[in-house]
Amino acid sequence: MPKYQATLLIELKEGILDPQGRAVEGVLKDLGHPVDSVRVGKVLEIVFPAETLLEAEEKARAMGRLLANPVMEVFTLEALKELP
Amino acid sequence: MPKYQATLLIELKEGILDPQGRAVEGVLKDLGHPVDSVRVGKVLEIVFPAETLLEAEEKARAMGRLLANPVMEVFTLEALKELP
Amino acid sequence: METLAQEIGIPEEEYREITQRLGREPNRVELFLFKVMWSEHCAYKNSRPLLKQLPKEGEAVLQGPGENAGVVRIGEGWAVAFKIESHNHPSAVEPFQGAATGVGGIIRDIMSMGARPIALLDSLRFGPLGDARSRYLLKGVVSGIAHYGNAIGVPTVGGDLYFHEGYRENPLVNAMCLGLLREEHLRRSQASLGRPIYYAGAKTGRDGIGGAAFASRELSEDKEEDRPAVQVGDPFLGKLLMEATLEAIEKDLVEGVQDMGAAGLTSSLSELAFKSGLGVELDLDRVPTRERNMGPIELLLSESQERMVLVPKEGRERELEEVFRKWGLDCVPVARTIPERVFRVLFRGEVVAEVPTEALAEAPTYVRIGREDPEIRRLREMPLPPLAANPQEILPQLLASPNLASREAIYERYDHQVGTRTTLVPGKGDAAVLWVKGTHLGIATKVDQNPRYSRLHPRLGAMHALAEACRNVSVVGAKPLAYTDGLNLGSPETPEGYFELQETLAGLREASEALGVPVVSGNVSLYNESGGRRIPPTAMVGVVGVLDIRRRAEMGFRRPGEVILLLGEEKGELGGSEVLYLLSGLEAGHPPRLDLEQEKRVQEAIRELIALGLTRTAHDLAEGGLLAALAEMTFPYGLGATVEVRTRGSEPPSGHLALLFGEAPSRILFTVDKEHLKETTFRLEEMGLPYRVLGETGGHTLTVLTPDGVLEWEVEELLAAWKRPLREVLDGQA
Amino acid sequence: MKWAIIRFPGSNCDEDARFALEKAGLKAEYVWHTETSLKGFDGAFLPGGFSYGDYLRAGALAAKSPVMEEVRRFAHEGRPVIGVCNGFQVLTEAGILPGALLANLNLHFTCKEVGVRVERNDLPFTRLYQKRQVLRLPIAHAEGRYYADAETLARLEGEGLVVFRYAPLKGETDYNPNGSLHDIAGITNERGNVLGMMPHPERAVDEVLGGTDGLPLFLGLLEEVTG
Ligand SMILES: Nc1ncnc2c1ncn2[C@@H]1O[C@H](COP(=O)(O)OP(=O)(O)O)[C@@H](O)[C@H]1O
Ligand SMILES: [Mg+2]
Repeated sequence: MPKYQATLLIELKEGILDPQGRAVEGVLKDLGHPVDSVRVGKVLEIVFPAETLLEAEEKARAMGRLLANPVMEVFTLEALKELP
Repeated sequence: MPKYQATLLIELKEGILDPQGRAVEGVLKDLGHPVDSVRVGKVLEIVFPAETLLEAEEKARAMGRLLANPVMEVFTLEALKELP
Repeated sequence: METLAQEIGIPEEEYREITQRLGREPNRVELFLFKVMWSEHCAYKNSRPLLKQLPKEGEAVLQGPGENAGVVRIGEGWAVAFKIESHNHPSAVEPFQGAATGVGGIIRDIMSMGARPIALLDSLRFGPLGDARSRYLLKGVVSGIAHYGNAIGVPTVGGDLYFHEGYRENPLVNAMCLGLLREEHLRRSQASLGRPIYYAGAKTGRDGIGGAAFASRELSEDKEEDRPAVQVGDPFLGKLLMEATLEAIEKDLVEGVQDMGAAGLTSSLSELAFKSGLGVELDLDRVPTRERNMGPIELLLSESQERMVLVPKEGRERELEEVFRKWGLDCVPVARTIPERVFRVLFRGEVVAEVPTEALAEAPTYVRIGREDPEIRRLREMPLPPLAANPQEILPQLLASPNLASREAIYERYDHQVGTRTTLVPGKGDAAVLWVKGTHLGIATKVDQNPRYSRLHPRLGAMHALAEACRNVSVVGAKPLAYTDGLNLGSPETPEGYFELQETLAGLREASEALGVPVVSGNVSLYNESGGRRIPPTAMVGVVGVLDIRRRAEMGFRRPGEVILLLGEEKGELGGSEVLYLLSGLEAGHPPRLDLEQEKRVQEAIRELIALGLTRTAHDLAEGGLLAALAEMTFPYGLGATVEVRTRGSEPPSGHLALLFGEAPSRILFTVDKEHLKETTFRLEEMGLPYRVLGETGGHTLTVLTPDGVLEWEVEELLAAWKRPLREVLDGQA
Repeated sequence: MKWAIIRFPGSNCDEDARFALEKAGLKAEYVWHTETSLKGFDGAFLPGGFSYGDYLRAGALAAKSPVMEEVRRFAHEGRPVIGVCNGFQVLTEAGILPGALLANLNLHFTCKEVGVRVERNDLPFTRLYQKRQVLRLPIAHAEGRYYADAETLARLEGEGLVVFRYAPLKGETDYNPNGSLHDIAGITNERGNVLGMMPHPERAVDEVLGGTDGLPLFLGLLEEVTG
């Protein structure tokens, strides 16, 4: 079966406090990088088998739903490619 | 000054053991998603001012160099866009 | 307005009461103020009349209930502030953040008293361990506690944990914190007239709006979208806020301190004003925010974490601002005390609410009629089935039952040593002991409660909770000084729920009086139920005691050849016991009787033996009875023992099991050197207390001689059985 | 000999470090991370804790503090520098010591007593220990898995820069608590004046705290006066 690699981003919902982002923001500013905001999330690179690109996309989204915590996170399927 | 949003991915170098990725892999398999591998990294969404797209890219890369630890990580500037 | 009141769940008669107290209809903002301030969580509407009966006085008490935490003197000018707090509902919605913010909240309560937080304990209740959701909640909660406590640098030194069917949909997550202070640094939530009130710490966002009101409602069937925004804890900011606040107190810059907990600015400011006999004028435009376009209700009700209010001493305002600036925190005046006793709120230059502080603070209280649930009575009075099983097989199984199994997999995730004060770490003693550096003073603490006893007999269960927590503190050698109680129960609006609340408090009062240990702080969390079932009435009791650290006991056998004694009656009961549950799946029967006078004397006796240096090893008998307690004493150092037990003549097999595994209070195992045996028994006889020499320490096995033959286990084998269950769950993936 | 205890926002073993240094008879003062001079100090101690909440990576943000330039100068000048736990993480993140500390293999914070073997006792930090002596020391960290590329590891081993290694206390095989390569618990630099270690010697300096195996490390610093 062909292999696909999905890049899933899992990020905090808007309005949910991101202490990690705030700390990074503070340090960037101290180091002379004036930034307006920083949000920190997770990126997952998942390699898995699927028959078609369509099936791969479905699977990737299903995994995103499983791995993101619906109470505070949202996921985006950032990229999906067939591996050689 | 125009605002830009950069999406920076910070991931473990290849070959470095990623126990978090393994754990996620285990969870996915238990839940009926046969996957070959999972790697977990961080994604940072940074909003900052810059005069031009070129300057924005330079700044984003500078921040990436500052925030990733070259001993075990690599960063990619995944996306960069001007905000309206 | 009346329809709005209905929509947000204010009962009709309370709405009428509000209009009457105001002499007019409330406006929209005011209605929400009442909504949160008159919630059960903030107002103790059902529990206040009952809480009044608890003894609150004692020689050691510096501050009783009513402040952010209770405070007791421990000697040499030192005092301990402590309190327990629940975070059940947020933990059910999001276990990690719910538990983390619970820890942050209780730490700020302790700081508000001018004390440096030095220890945390967690009291946790979940549904059966076999249930996937219980495991998910357990793991999330433990990670959340570790996340916050470890990072802020307050060691988590103890706790207790039970799994019970009754918590399946409604876990309990209570956190207790202890703080150390010099008596002269004691601060209260107070301000004098005309003082500015500063807001310090994190900026305000839309998190947890309505949380206080929400925490007190039955878990609703709402869709996820309707849930209030999850509050996220930031231990990093919490640490900065803690250091800045303590520095300000140390430098004598503030006259009053108050944390912002449930109901945020509304509750902290209106209560501060009420306690000071004053009013307060709050200017919402000065509140630091992190989100745009927040309206007055959102600003007033937000439960964003890591915020405090401080009242500077006259002329010290600049210095206060300077301290917070150094720690990189916002610290701005947002309000001012005023002579009119009202809570006045300005938004964009206009008065959007003006309510008498008393009207807000003194919610109506309810006294109801309670009635015992006949099903509970049936279970309690039910004759127990005859039990027959091989004790040789029972012990390892019992040790591996989730309620007895080793908690190591949990406390290993908590930094239990940061601060270099922890002298008795988890797993080494029945209570944790903290050292007051520079002195010989030690502070012992433990939280305890048994849901089976409390479910079957709420009054007796509450008595047991206090007795056991005190006993745990006594067996390390400390004198219990006072306690904090976390009352977690079902809805008081049903006669059965109200009955349990009444009985729980009656039990606490009785035990409190008899043992001479007053309550100094506590927390009430009602409406803990789901799908109409009440949780078992759960009064988590956290006791604090004091000792000379040169004279303290641990629970593990350390030297071979020491004599093992049992202090107390040689008996055990099966009602409500773990062994009954293990063998029959039943939670039934009458929980063990408790003679409080005897309990007190047994505790005094063990403290005396420890103080005299006669024993350094002691452990109380709890769930699993005599054999479980003996096994637990072999674990810390891997040293075995041989004992002989007596069965009385022709007992039925159940009687035999009751002796070995049955439960009863007022019993303590301890060891003495052979040369001290005589003096020890002499003293016990002088005190007129029952005791018996059971055997001796030594070897790699636990060996029990019974009239029916010899029982023997390798210590290693029991240890493995005991450690496995929680290790598997916490270290595994599913 | 006067020690600077560097306080980053979020440090939480600063008082414990002071307690241990003073117990050994050394003078110690706190220095806030924004300071740009360590004048008047003989040694720098980077304590444990969660600087900047350990956000992004443990020690990553603190490594960029102004005071770190001075710590680097100390390291170059041969003055003693000690980083314990988070302090070790800060030193590697700042590139003052090689390698990195990654998430424990068990993926969670672990607080317990472990065995730590002394690999060399010709350093000021270890002079009062026996070579190959196994100490009983507490650990308390979530990111303590020592990692370095093969070349660096070979250099560390070749030059004998590994100071402490996890070791069994009583024959157990799972003695390495975090998956550190080569069981590394602590390392030094070429000059031997910078020590980074994950275990907490400052938590084991008094019988009341359950052990004293950490005390000789501090006592050993007493006679070592440099600079
Ligand atoms: N939830 C918890 N968190 C941290 N430590 C805990 C927790 N539950 C129990 N412990 C610790 O485990 C040990 C045994 O606790 P427990 O079983 O409640 O003792 P007891 O025999 O007094 O009932 C004690 O050191 C206690 O503080
Ligand atoms: Mg107990």
